[in-house]
Amino acid sequence: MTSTPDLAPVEALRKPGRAPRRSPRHPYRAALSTARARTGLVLVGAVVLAGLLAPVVAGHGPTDQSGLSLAAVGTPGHPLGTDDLGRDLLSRVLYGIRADLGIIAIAVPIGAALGCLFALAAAAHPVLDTLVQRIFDLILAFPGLILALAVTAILGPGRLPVVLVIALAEIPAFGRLLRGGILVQREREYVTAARVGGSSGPRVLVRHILPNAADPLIVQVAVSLTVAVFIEGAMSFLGVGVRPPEPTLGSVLSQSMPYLAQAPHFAAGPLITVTALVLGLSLIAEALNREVRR
Amino acid sequence: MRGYLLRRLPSALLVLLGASFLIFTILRLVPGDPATSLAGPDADAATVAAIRERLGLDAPLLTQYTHWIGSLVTGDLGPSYAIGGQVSDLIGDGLGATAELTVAALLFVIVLGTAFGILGATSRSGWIRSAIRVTTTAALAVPPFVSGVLLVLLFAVVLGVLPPGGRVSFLGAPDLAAQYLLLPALCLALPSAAVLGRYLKDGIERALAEDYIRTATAAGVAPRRLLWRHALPNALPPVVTLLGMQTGHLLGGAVLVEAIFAWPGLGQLAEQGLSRRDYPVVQDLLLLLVAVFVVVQLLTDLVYAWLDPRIRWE
Amino acid sequence: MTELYPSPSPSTGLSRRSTLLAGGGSALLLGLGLTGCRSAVSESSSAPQETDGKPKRGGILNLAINADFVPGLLFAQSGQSLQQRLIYNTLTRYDDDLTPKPELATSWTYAKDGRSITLKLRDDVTFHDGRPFTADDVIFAVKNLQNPVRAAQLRSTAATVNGFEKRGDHELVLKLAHPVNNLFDLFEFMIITDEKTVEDAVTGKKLIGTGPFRLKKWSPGSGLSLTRNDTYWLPDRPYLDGVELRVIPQADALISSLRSGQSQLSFHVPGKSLGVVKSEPKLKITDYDTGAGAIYLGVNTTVAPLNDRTVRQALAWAIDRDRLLAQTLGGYGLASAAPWPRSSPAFSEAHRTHYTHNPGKARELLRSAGHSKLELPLLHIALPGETAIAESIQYDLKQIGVHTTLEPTDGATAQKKLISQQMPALWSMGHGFAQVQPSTLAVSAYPFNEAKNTSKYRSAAYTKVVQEAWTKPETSAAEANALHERISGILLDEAFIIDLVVRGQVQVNADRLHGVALNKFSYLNLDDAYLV
Amino acid sequence: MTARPQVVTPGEAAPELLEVRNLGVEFTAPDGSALRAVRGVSFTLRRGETLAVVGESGSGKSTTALALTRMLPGTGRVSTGSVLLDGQDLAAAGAEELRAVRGARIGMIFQDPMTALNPVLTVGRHLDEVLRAHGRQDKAARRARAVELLERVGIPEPHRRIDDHPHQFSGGQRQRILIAMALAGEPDILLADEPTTALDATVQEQILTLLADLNRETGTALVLITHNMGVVARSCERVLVMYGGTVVEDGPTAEVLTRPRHPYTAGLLAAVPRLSAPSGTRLTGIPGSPPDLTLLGDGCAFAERCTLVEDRCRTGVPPLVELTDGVRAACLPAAGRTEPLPAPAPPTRIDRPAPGAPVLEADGLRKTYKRRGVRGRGFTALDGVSLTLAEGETLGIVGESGSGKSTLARVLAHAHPSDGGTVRLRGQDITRPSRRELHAVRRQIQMVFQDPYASLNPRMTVGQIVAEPLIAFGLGDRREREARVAELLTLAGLDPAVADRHPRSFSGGQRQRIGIARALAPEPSVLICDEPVSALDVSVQAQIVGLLTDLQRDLGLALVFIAHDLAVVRQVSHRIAVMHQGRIVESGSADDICENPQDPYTRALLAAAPEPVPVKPALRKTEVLA
Repeated sequence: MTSTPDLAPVEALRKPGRAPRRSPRHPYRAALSTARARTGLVLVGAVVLAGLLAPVVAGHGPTDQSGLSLAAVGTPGHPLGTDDLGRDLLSRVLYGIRADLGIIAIAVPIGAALGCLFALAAAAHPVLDTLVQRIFDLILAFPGLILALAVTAILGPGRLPVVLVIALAEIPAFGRLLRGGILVQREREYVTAARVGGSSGPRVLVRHILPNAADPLIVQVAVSLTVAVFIEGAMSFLGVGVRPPEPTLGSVLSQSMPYLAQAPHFAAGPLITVTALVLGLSLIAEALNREVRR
Repeated sequence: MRGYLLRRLPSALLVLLGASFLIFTILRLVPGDPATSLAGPDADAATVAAIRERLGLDAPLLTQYTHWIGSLVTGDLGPSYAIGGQVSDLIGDGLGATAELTVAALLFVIVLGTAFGILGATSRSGWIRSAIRVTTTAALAVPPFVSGVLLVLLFAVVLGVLPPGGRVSFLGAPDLAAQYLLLPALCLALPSAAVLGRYLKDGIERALAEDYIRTATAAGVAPRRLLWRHALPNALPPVVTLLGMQTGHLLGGAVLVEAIFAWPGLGQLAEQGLSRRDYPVVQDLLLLLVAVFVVVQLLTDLVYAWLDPRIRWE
Repeated sequence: MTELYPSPSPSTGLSRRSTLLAGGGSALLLGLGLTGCRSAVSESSSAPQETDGKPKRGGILNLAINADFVPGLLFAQSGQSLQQRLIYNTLTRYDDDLTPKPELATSWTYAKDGRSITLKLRDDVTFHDGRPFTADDVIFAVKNLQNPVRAAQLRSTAATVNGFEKRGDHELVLKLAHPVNNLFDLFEFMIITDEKTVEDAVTGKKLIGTGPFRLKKWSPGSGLSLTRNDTYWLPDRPYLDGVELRVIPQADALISSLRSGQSQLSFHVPGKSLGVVKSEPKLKITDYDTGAGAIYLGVNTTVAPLNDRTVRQALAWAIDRDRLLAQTLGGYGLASAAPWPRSSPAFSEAHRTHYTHNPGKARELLRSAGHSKLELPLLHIALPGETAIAESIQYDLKQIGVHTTLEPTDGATAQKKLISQQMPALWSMGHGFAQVQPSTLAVSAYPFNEAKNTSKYRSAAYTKVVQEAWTKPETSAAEANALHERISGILLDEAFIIDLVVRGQVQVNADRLHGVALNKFSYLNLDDAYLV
Repeated sequence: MTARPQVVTPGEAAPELLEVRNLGVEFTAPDGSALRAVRGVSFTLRRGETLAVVGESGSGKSTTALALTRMLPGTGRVSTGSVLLDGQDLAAAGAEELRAVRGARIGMIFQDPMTALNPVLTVGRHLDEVLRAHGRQDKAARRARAVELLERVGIPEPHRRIDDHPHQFSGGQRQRILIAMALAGEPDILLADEPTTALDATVQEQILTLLADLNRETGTALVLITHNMGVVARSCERVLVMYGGTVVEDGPTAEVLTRPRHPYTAGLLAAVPRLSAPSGTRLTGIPGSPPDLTLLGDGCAFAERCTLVEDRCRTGVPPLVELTDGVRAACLPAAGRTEPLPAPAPPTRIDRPAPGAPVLEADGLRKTYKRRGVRGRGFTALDGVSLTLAEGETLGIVGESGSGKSTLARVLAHAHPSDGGTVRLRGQDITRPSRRELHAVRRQIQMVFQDPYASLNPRMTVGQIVAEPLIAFGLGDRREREARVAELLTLAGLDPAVADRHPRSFSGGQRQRIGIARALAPEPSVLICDEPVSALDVSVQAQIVGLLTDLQRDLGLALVFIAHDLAVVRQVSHRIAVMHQGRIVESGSADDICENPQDPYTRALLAAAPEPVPVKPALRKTEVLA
């Protein structure tokens, strides 16, 4: 006997928790199709695209210097003007995006992966759990920028220390989230059901627990990207960023600081870019967050 | 409560031990050594060697480590290598300044965050809500080192109503001290305040959807009280945890903000110490920061339990 | 978080909320600071009210410095020697064309052979602790500098003093092992300290001198605060009631502090920021063209192909010194291929323009040396200003096919590499000691030291001429100049140190501050300074 | 507070206290379409009257209740009609007026006492809030009153407990506290929405008694919203039957329960298991499941599932018309008919094979959960439980929450290890199996879970869920599995086509079918059902129970059927074991246990079980006094 599904007992409409949810077949499509998320995607997309197209769009090399320093916006050949060494700001910003994307694309995944490994270890055994917890505490407690200074002094300047510091910062963020998720999910009845259904321990973890525990991570990714941009910027500001003269959003921004009053356009480009990026990411994060919240 | 603290003590010590080892190793890995930077430009090898010996840098690392831990245990931190003065004095002064800054920032975080959160969650006027959205987003989107420079430019240089940097002790002239404190604290607080606001907003919205709110409404409790006395207390505990985390961020962020506002705190001290390879100062200071963080975590847990009566019983 | 533990029964929601309120309240209290009675801005600098331009007693001068006083380097020239002449005095003081003027020494007479000098000393000078100043203090000062631990750059000069002859308390004869022509550099350099407290001095506990200001408090890391020495030997001096040296490491913060009038004087505004300062009406910029030093491109002559002089010369031709000066130094300084400032006896326009910006010639030289493209590291200190300079150099070198990789390095590490001669192929930095007797540069400034320098450049000729110049009695100016010619010749020809811009201390001060002076070793002299 | 309209002393033939006219409620569904949850509901309530509103999930009963004081959640709004309280139209009243009414004139009690109280506020504060909301200024007086109220609703030592937090009270006590809150404003109407659903039978009994007392003593009118016919019979004079957001029948309880006019009412009554019915009686459920409000057409909401459906039923919503004996029904056929409805198919016996040899034997099982924390000492869930289960046999296990019955289920299914005792499967000891043995055991013993919402992985499709055990036990290749899944779904009474949908899009009953299909996948010989129907509507419950018994017959399964509802258990079980505080206090053949129970606890359970047979008013009184 077949019967039509009853979608909405009215009581269900009362609490978001029990509300008829989107079909989780495409768990995040719903989230990403909201107006909020669309705006975010457009913003982020635009920035990323600009970065990828840097070589095409930018008229000049990011390190080509010229006599005219601090040229204003709209100077022929320099739509965004030039910096103190007469370098074209448009191309510096574009290549800056490129550089940042490069760093983030490596650092965040690494950090996330390590964090998740720790989380799995923590979930495996209570002793490991305490240990991992303390490790997270340690990382969190360590003043990141001091660490950045030290690490750079040790490894020498360049992408590596930046990547390292960012990755390190991400570890506890992801680790704690996943750990929490696993601890919650594995108490759920469907997990018991799976075990009784004969599924092996690893299979239960991979097939049942992780997919559900991973939800908050998706949000965290968006957040982490933001954090990454900031760390990169702060490090450049402290003079331990990516090796000059290669531009990054952070380095261009910090180079512009002395001229903030004299030549505001210097700071405008990178600042707007960073803002757009962060705004976009946080919009996406929010949208996802509303969706995955249980 | 004491029992709980006792239970947490070992792991806290574990963290500190790990930290001490980490700090020591990192510092020794950093190239350049105190002697050369102390010997100054144009010093010859003999001079450097003499200084190395005076500082006991020629001893094997393990000895240096144990010696350091010893100094911590006895509480006599000894003199600084390069910066000058006793380490305890240096850190004492720095701690005072940083504590001032962090606490002030924390207050801003709490006040602004609460305002953002509550208004964002409950305000009927869409205008206010979107205004808050914009503010929080901006606070999150503008890197502290930019917002800092902007604040200085606006309030100190253009308007000239606040000092651009530096610090006056609160003991001497609280009113002046407050003015010196305002900008750095604000700059430090903004991002965290935004984060807090968003969390609180979510928390309140979730709490307002709960059954017990319906119960209270059905009993005729006024909306205002619903928010303040029924929903808010439930939204707080997770926010407290977040606040604990943020305190860590604040301490970390101090490095940057203190640089921008010439605030003579631990961040500045750390940067100086590191750049001049003043091992004792940097070691003790970093360890102190870690310790502070650990303590804050403990406090957070206590407050959490205090706010949420269930914790005790589950 | 969800741990369970016994605890006192939870207090009522009221107390919970009251804590919230408390939080808000105290934050508001903080905010009250704004509306508070006094304004920190106006408080930050006090000054006598009369404004008729005449020198006036009173007022505290706030001096912004980017690095704190380092007691260990009290007797050396360090990045930050401003306080030396505030707390201490020296025997003599150069005027702008390097003629010594009396300070604690009222007069002096050289022996014919230039192997001894007789000094007459002031008899009305007392140390801050009230003890009168005598010849013994000078003897101690010299001996003190001979002690290697003091890391004094002019130790070599001090070391030539091998005998003292006291004639009463205020006359003294110094005997020299051999003639030196930079003795007055030593007298300009050597601060007169109290012997008993010297050990406290090098740890910063006690700084006792005869200078116009006495140390009130040194708070390591944040600066010195000095008060007027009411028993100063100069009558009615100083005008100022005190000086506050404030450490503001971050350049932007330092500039803000000047622009907002919080501090009235600084010598540490990075070149690239001078443009901003120029646009500020209330601030004045003074360029001491008797500069303390120069910005140079160092070359490690043991790294192939830089062991080939032709290649080094190519580099020297490659760099656009004028652009560097304009874009990274705010136009303050003197584009020059030679280390000498205009005030130096060794200065000559020909040397200054020995190398100009000529990429074509540079490429040619490279080709002649058999190179079309080079890959070299270029070390620089990771500070905004230094980085900009390095970036500029890098670009110019790229134009002649020398591709460099920048190696931003923190100060300490760079210092170590400099001293231990571990510099990579190229590095860009600043050097000092070109502003006094040219020979001092060659015997004291590390990069130029004939015995051992970072470039690892050795040459009998160089050593010979330097020694000759140094030990030439001061009396014979003509021969000295001839020797200077040869030194410059070697420096320019060998190009192991490629000078780019000779740059004095650039002083930025509020227009209400007058009468600031700086000696040749960047000791700040505020004897005649006053605020209006 | 607004001045009350003139108070009418009860007794005198007065205007209705509450008059609801043509009430309609709409929600805006996520996709923006309007969702008519309640349509044209009208009823009246006199002072001191007790009215039951009965219906299944989706019937709109709770929404109606909330709509009265305009407490509709989210997008809900009153779209039509009026709610007259002493002539004041609440549907049109302003926020402040409503606030004055809430708690002061209409008190509400909600279903889940676990979530309905604010975890961070003390009980005292809860009551204090209500009292001050209705203008009691003096704090001391408020506290005194609070203690008084707690006393009244039967909280022991109110003086001491008043400063405790909700989590320190049992479910029943929390419900009492909620009642105290509702009473605090001395309302004229007490609106109780499923006040006892979350509670054990014995506790439910007490709460109902309390409500009845209050109604009698304070003359507060009681509106009791419930899905439980037993409760209706037990405590209300009049009953309002709702379905699909409309009132389908309305009249004196006695009349409606004995001579239902509306086919739905009839079906509902038939579906309710009777404690009196002997073991092995097949429950007659109503085919299909409660309606999807978004899909409701113009016609009678019940038409889909109705046996007497006629064409005209589908064209227009039938009006609620007065029939005999003060009963009103909204059914066109019923309106025309004079003779009573044809009684639904009489209860049929299930033809089931006699139990065979024992498959599963448990002896002296023990399980204690160590509770981290203050009291350190663990909580004993199983305290020496022994049982045997034969092939083709159904062993019913009854007990109230905390009796350890769910733990027993998990231990038998090896979801949790036992701390002591032995479990034997066909004679071989499987108490602590090796990994391989465990795998084998699991093929034999499968489990159906209580909560069809929590026990299905939201991330997997139905097909994947059912296929999971097949994969785990390596049964068949991909194609074979697909075939098998389809087969299983059909077996569980689902359309195989649903295999690629996700659990969220199914109703409770259907999810339970999915769960059963999954359990059957490895062809087990023992099926352990932990409260498989307690989360389901009566009509659906009957279907699932039917399904299980059929499966047993066809597959020769041995069933462990765990439930708190004795009536259901008796119907499906050969034997019953009664659990209390981790022990089996009594066990025997289903009928014996129910006909002549030995253990006092069993008796208590039986006494507490509400039967959907009307009780004489007089009798009700005495019962109340008892």
